[in-house]
Amino acid sequence: MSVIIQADGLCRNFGGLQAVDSVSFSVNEGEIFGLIGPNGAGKTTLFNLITGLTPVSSGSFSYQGRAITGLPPHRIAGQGIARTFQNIRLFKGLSVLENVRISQHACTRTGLFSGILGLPASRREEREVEEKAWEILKLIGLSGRAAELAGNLAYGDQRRLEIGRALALQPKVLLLDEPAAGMNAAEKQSLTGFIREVRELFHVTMLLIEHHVPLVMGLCDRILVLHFGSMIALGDPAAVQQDQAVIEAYLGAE
Amino acid sequence: MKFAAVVTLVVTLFAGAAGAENVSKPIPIGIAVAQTSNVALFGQEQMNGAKVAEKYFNISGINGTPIKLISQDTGGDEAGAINAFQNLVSKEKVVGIVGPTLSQQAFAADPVANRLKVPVIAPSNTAKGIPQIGEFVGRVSAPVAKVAPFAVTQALKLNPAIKRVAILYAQNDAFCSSETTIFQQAVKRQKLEIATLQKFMTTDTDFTTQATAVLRAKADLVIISGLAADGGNLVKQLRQLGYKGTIIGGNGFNTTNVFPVCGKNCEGILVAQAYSPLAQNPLNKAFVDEYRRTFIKDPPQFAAQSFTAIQLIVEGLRKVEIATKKKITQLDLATVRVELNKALRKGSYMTPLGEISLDAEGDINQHSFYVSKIKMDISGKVGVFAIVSVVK
Amino acid sequence: MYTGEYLQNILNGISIGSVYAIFALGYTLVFSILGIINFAHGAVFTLGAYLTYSLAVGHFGIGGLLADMQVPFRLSFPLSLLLGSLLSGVFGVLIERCAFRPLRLRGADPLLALVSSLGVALVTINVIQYLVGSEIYSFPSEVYGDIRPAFTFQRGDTTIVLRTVQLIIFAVNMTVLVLLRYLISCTRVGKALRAVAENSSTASLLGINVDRFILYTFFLSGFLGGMAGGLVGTSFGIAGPYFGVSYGLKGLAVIVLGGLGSIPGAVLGGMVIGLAEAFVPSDYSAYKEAVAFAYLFTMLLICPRGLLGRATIEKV
Amino acid sequence: MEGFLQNYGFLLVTLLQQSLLAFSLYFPLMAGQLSLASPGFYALGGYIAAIMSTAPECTPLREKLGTGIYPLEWLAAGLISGVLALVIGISALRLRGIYLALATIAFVEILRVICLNLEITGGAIGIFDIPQLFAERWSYGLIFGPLLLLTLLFVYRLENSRTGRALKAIREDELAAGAMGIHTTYYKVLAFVIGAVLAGIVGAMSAPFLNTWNARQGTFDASISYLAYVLIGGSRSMWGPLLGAVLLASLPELLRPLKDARLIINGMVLVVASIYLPQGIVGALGRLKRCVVKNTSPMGGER
Repeated sequence: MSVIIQADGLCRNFGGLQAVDSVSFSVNEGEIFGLIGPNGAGKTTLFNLITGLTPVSSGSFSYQGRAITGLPPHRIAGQGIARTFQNIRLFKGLSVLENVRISQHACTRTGLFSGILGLPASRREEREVEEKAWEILKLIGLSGRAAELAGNLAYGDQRRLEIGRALALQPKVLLLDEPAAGMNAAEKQSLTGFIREVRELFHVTMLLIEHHVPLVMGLCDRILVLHFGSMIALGDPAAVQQDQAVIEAYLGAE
Repeated sequence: MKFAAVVTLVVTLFAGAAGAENVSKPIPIGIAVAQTSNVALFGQEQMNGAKVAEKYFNISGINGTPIKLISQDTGGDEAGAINAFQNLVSKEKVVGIVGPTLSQQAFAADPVANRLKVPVIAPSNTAKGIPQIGEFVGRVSAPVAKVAPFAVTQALKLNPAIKRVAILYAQNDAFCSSETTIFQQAVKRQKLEIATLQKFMTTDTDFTTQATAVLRAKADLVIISGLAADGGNLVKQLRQLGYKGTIIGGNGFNTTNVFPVCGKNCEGILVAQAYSPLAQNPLNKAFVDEYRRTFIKDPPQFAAQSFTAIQLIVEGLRKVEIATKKKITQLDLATVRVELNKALRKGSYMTPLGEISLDAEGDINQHSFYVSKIKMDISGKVGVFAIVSVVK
Repeated sequence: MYTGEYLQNILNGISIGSVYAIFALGYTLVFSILGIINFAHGAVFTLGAYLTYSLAVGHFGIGGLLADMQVPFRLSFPLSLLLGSLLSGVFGVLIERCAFRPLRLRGADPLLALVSSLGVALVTINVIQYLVGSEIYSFPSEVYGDIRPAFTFQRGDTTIVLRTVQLIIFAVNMTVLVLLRYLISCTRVGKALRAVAENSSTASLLGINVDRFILYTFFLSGFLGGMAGGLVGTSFGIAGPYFGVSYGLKGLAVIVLGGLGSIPGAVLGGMVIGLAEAFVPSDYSAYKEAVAFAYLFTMLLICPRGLLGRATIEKV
Repeated sequence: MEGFLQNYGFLLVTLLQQSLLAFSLYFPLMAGQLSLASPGFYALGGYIAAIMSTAPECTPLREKLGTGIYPLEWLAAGLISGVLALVIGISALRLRGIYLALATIAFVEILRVICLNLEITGGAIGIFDIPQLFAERWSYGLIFGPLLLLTLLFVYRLENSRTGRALKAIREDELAAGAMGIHTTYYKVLAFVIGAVLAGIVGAMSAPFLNTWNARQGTFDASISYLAYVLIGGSRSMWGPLLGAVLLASLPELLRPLKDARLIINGMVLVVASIYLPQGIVGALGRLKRCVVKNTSPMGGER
């Protein structure tokens, strides 16, 4: 198995606050990699660093062996790193279908004028985008509500749509920020199945932030534990569960 | 381009369908000046002058046929002026138009009237090139180049010791910036030294910078091309800071609006005038009396000029009746407009501005100008433009 | 540029900067609470100037519909300035009720507030013009009583002129600042205002009547805008219906320069732009109008937060 | 018909022109960027055309091209506006929300003051006596009309293209759009430049239309009028700017009988429309339509 993401000594501070403090890890291709830690541990910041939304203070990370530190978000996304957001950031005023269409942006190339003029190449591409979008909507089970505004969907459906939207980017790496937040037990169960299915179908590597411990334990191949921005453990679920530092951090946080 | 083709076709089909129509009674005369926007300040004075003219000339009318003033607001912009002209010409079917307020608006709107062969008399457009817009465009406002230099000559007559001149002007006003070049030429012709040249904006309120510059330049004559508000205010601040020498105000000062602005400090400002309410001629007396009765103050130049513009149209219509030996209302509109335009350029008129005539291009030949000195009463609120000399 | 001229420019700059500051404070207060720019603020300025004038001089109209209406009393300058500003404050409240509140209740696009406040400005200016006439009116020169209009200091070739109005404007500016500072940091109202500015929904959870505090803010904003109008009118002698337009735009430059929503920022921004304008060489005075905007543009490119603005971190 | 065109021709062409200017503001707004720079580019385009049509230096060019000078003017105006917009856009579009609007206001004001002072722009009086392309004012509809049709077609195609989707995504959520692989700065600048090019061309066409050009053509007030057209028409549909411009720009003319009170009413309409039409006229019409459909369909009230 080859390494797909390699992080070396990532740091980020906001003012005096050390949100992420020299975190190093590597993610293997095809892996589901969990990120856990108490609130404010720096998990989302770490995602933001990887996707380029927040510039790193120091340290670097590479993707498929190439350094991508400091690239703007759209370049990173264009290379195949897609994400979802902790507090859902769908294009709420647009239709469900449109949301999925938009995120195929990086995989398509029609320019302004060929789009306006409707050149054959752009028409072909448009058809492909359309097909792909419906495919994804079927997968996430929202093909019946394609015309609805994304903002009008139920909460769980919005979460699914966000994952679908990220998948439309045809990513190699998918970053899921608390996909199960606010879901009930049954929904969480179906989400676990869904994530597994996605991995099978898309051969995508996943990084997963999640609070719900059973979900993480059941799903992840390896888990990284953050505490106040620092890495306190990294290993398979069983090992992490036994780790003294982790237990203290969680108990301390209770 | 299909749309264009259809339009062209439809127009060709309908062209020529419009029949000849007669002038309605009372005879409609258009006035298109600014009643809104920041130019309304002048537009309202023009409106007042025109109203007085309507009342005055309707005593006898056009050999008994009354006239009727029809006003359209131009606002302060070009599109507004065009719309106003368009309305007057096509909907209100006026025989002639008085307006617009600004020269810039005239450049936009006058061609509209000119194309439709409707005579326009500009009451206040002083810019170069206005009469040249077309054969139907004339004006009763003397171009700045004619009026301004008289003030400089007069100032030197009053105080031959004058050597150093400070010139100040409002940069953002079309009239003021063309007036100042005339002043500068006049100053150079008199072999005086321009000690400092200062610019300001008509929207400025604080003139400390300009005033201190004048004091530093040790000028003994100050020439200001500004409008009443900013110019008057500049005078006030100049005097407050201790300037003692002579002040010449440009045409913007030729209004009673300047009195409340500089108050006592207005005293002694020299202004070259194209119009003076004190001018001795019977029509002016009648005009001033009527204006005072209605608006409780002396008529400003803008009012006098718009009165004159209406007067020209009225007298022109009378001439048309004599020439055609028919009542205006029996003639068709297009003929009246063309004949009126011809008549306007013939002969001379005795107006509140004195004796004037229009040349072949439509520009004004004005025979007398005035240089006046502002005299304020003891309260410092009311003043008069006392004529110092009449230039023939 | 020699010393005298230098000093003179500084004096002039501080004086005009003080007016900008008072005016811009009104803008920035509303922005800090609602995150919206009130384009009708320039109209409030015009109104303040007019009210101060009519109360001090004793008649309502110059031309227009009210041409012959007299006020049965004449107030002294300080009183009419104060009363004029208070009435402008009330007008500020009216603006909030008509143009902002209905939009807020509907959760409408904040851009619409720009349009509706501009509509209010259009109505205000044209109503003033309709009632009072388009004439530019002039404040009587004896408003300050027997105080000399200007003081001249001379030493050798150096002359510095200090106009009384400049002193008065500066004094009023300082007083307003101190009072505002006290109001915001030391009183309960001020604390509540800050809470509303920080986060209005949290503030309402804390039991603060947000709606009422928005009204207070608009009152304060109108008061300051009107006072700036009254001050400029009285000191520079004239006002008219279109008086507030250029101040309205310059005020924007001032608040951005200082940092949107920052109170000391508005004062600093006012001073910077006032001084910058005063130091424009007289040969280039025609470009003076553009100075504030050149500063604004440059500032936005270098540091959009302004001199004293706070950084905001977007939560992902 | 001829009478009708005589009476209303100028007004109708003005409406076309104002609609085009509304679209110049609509483009950046499609990407959620409030740019008030349109009047600046409009003024600039007008000056370019006016100078090319009147300056003695351009006489040989005019003699050589004949009426061909006009398309060249449009091209030059569009090109220069576009390049200037590119420069400004790249530096200013890092700014978000109200800051961008303020930067563009500053641009308009700076440009205005500069044009007021330069010799080549004719100072305060501006440039006048600009050679006419058509004899009649209404004939200018023959250039504004097709341009508007082209613009409408352009917007229609744009909204359903990859570029249009990218713009809409940025409008909805700039951060998420970036994370979905959209180069946000590129598209924001693109939309800004398209708007500027359009405004520049409209300016170049308007200079002969008005016969005179001066520094009062591009002002802050105009920016807000265009914004009002778009918002009150409806900012989420291509019909919004069109409808808004036609209604609001004809309003002062319809109110002409009210004389000097007409601007008061005009202002009131702006306030009332912003309050009662938060989605714009197009939005309100859409809601009305949905209401009617709902009430008549047998499944009404479901969902």
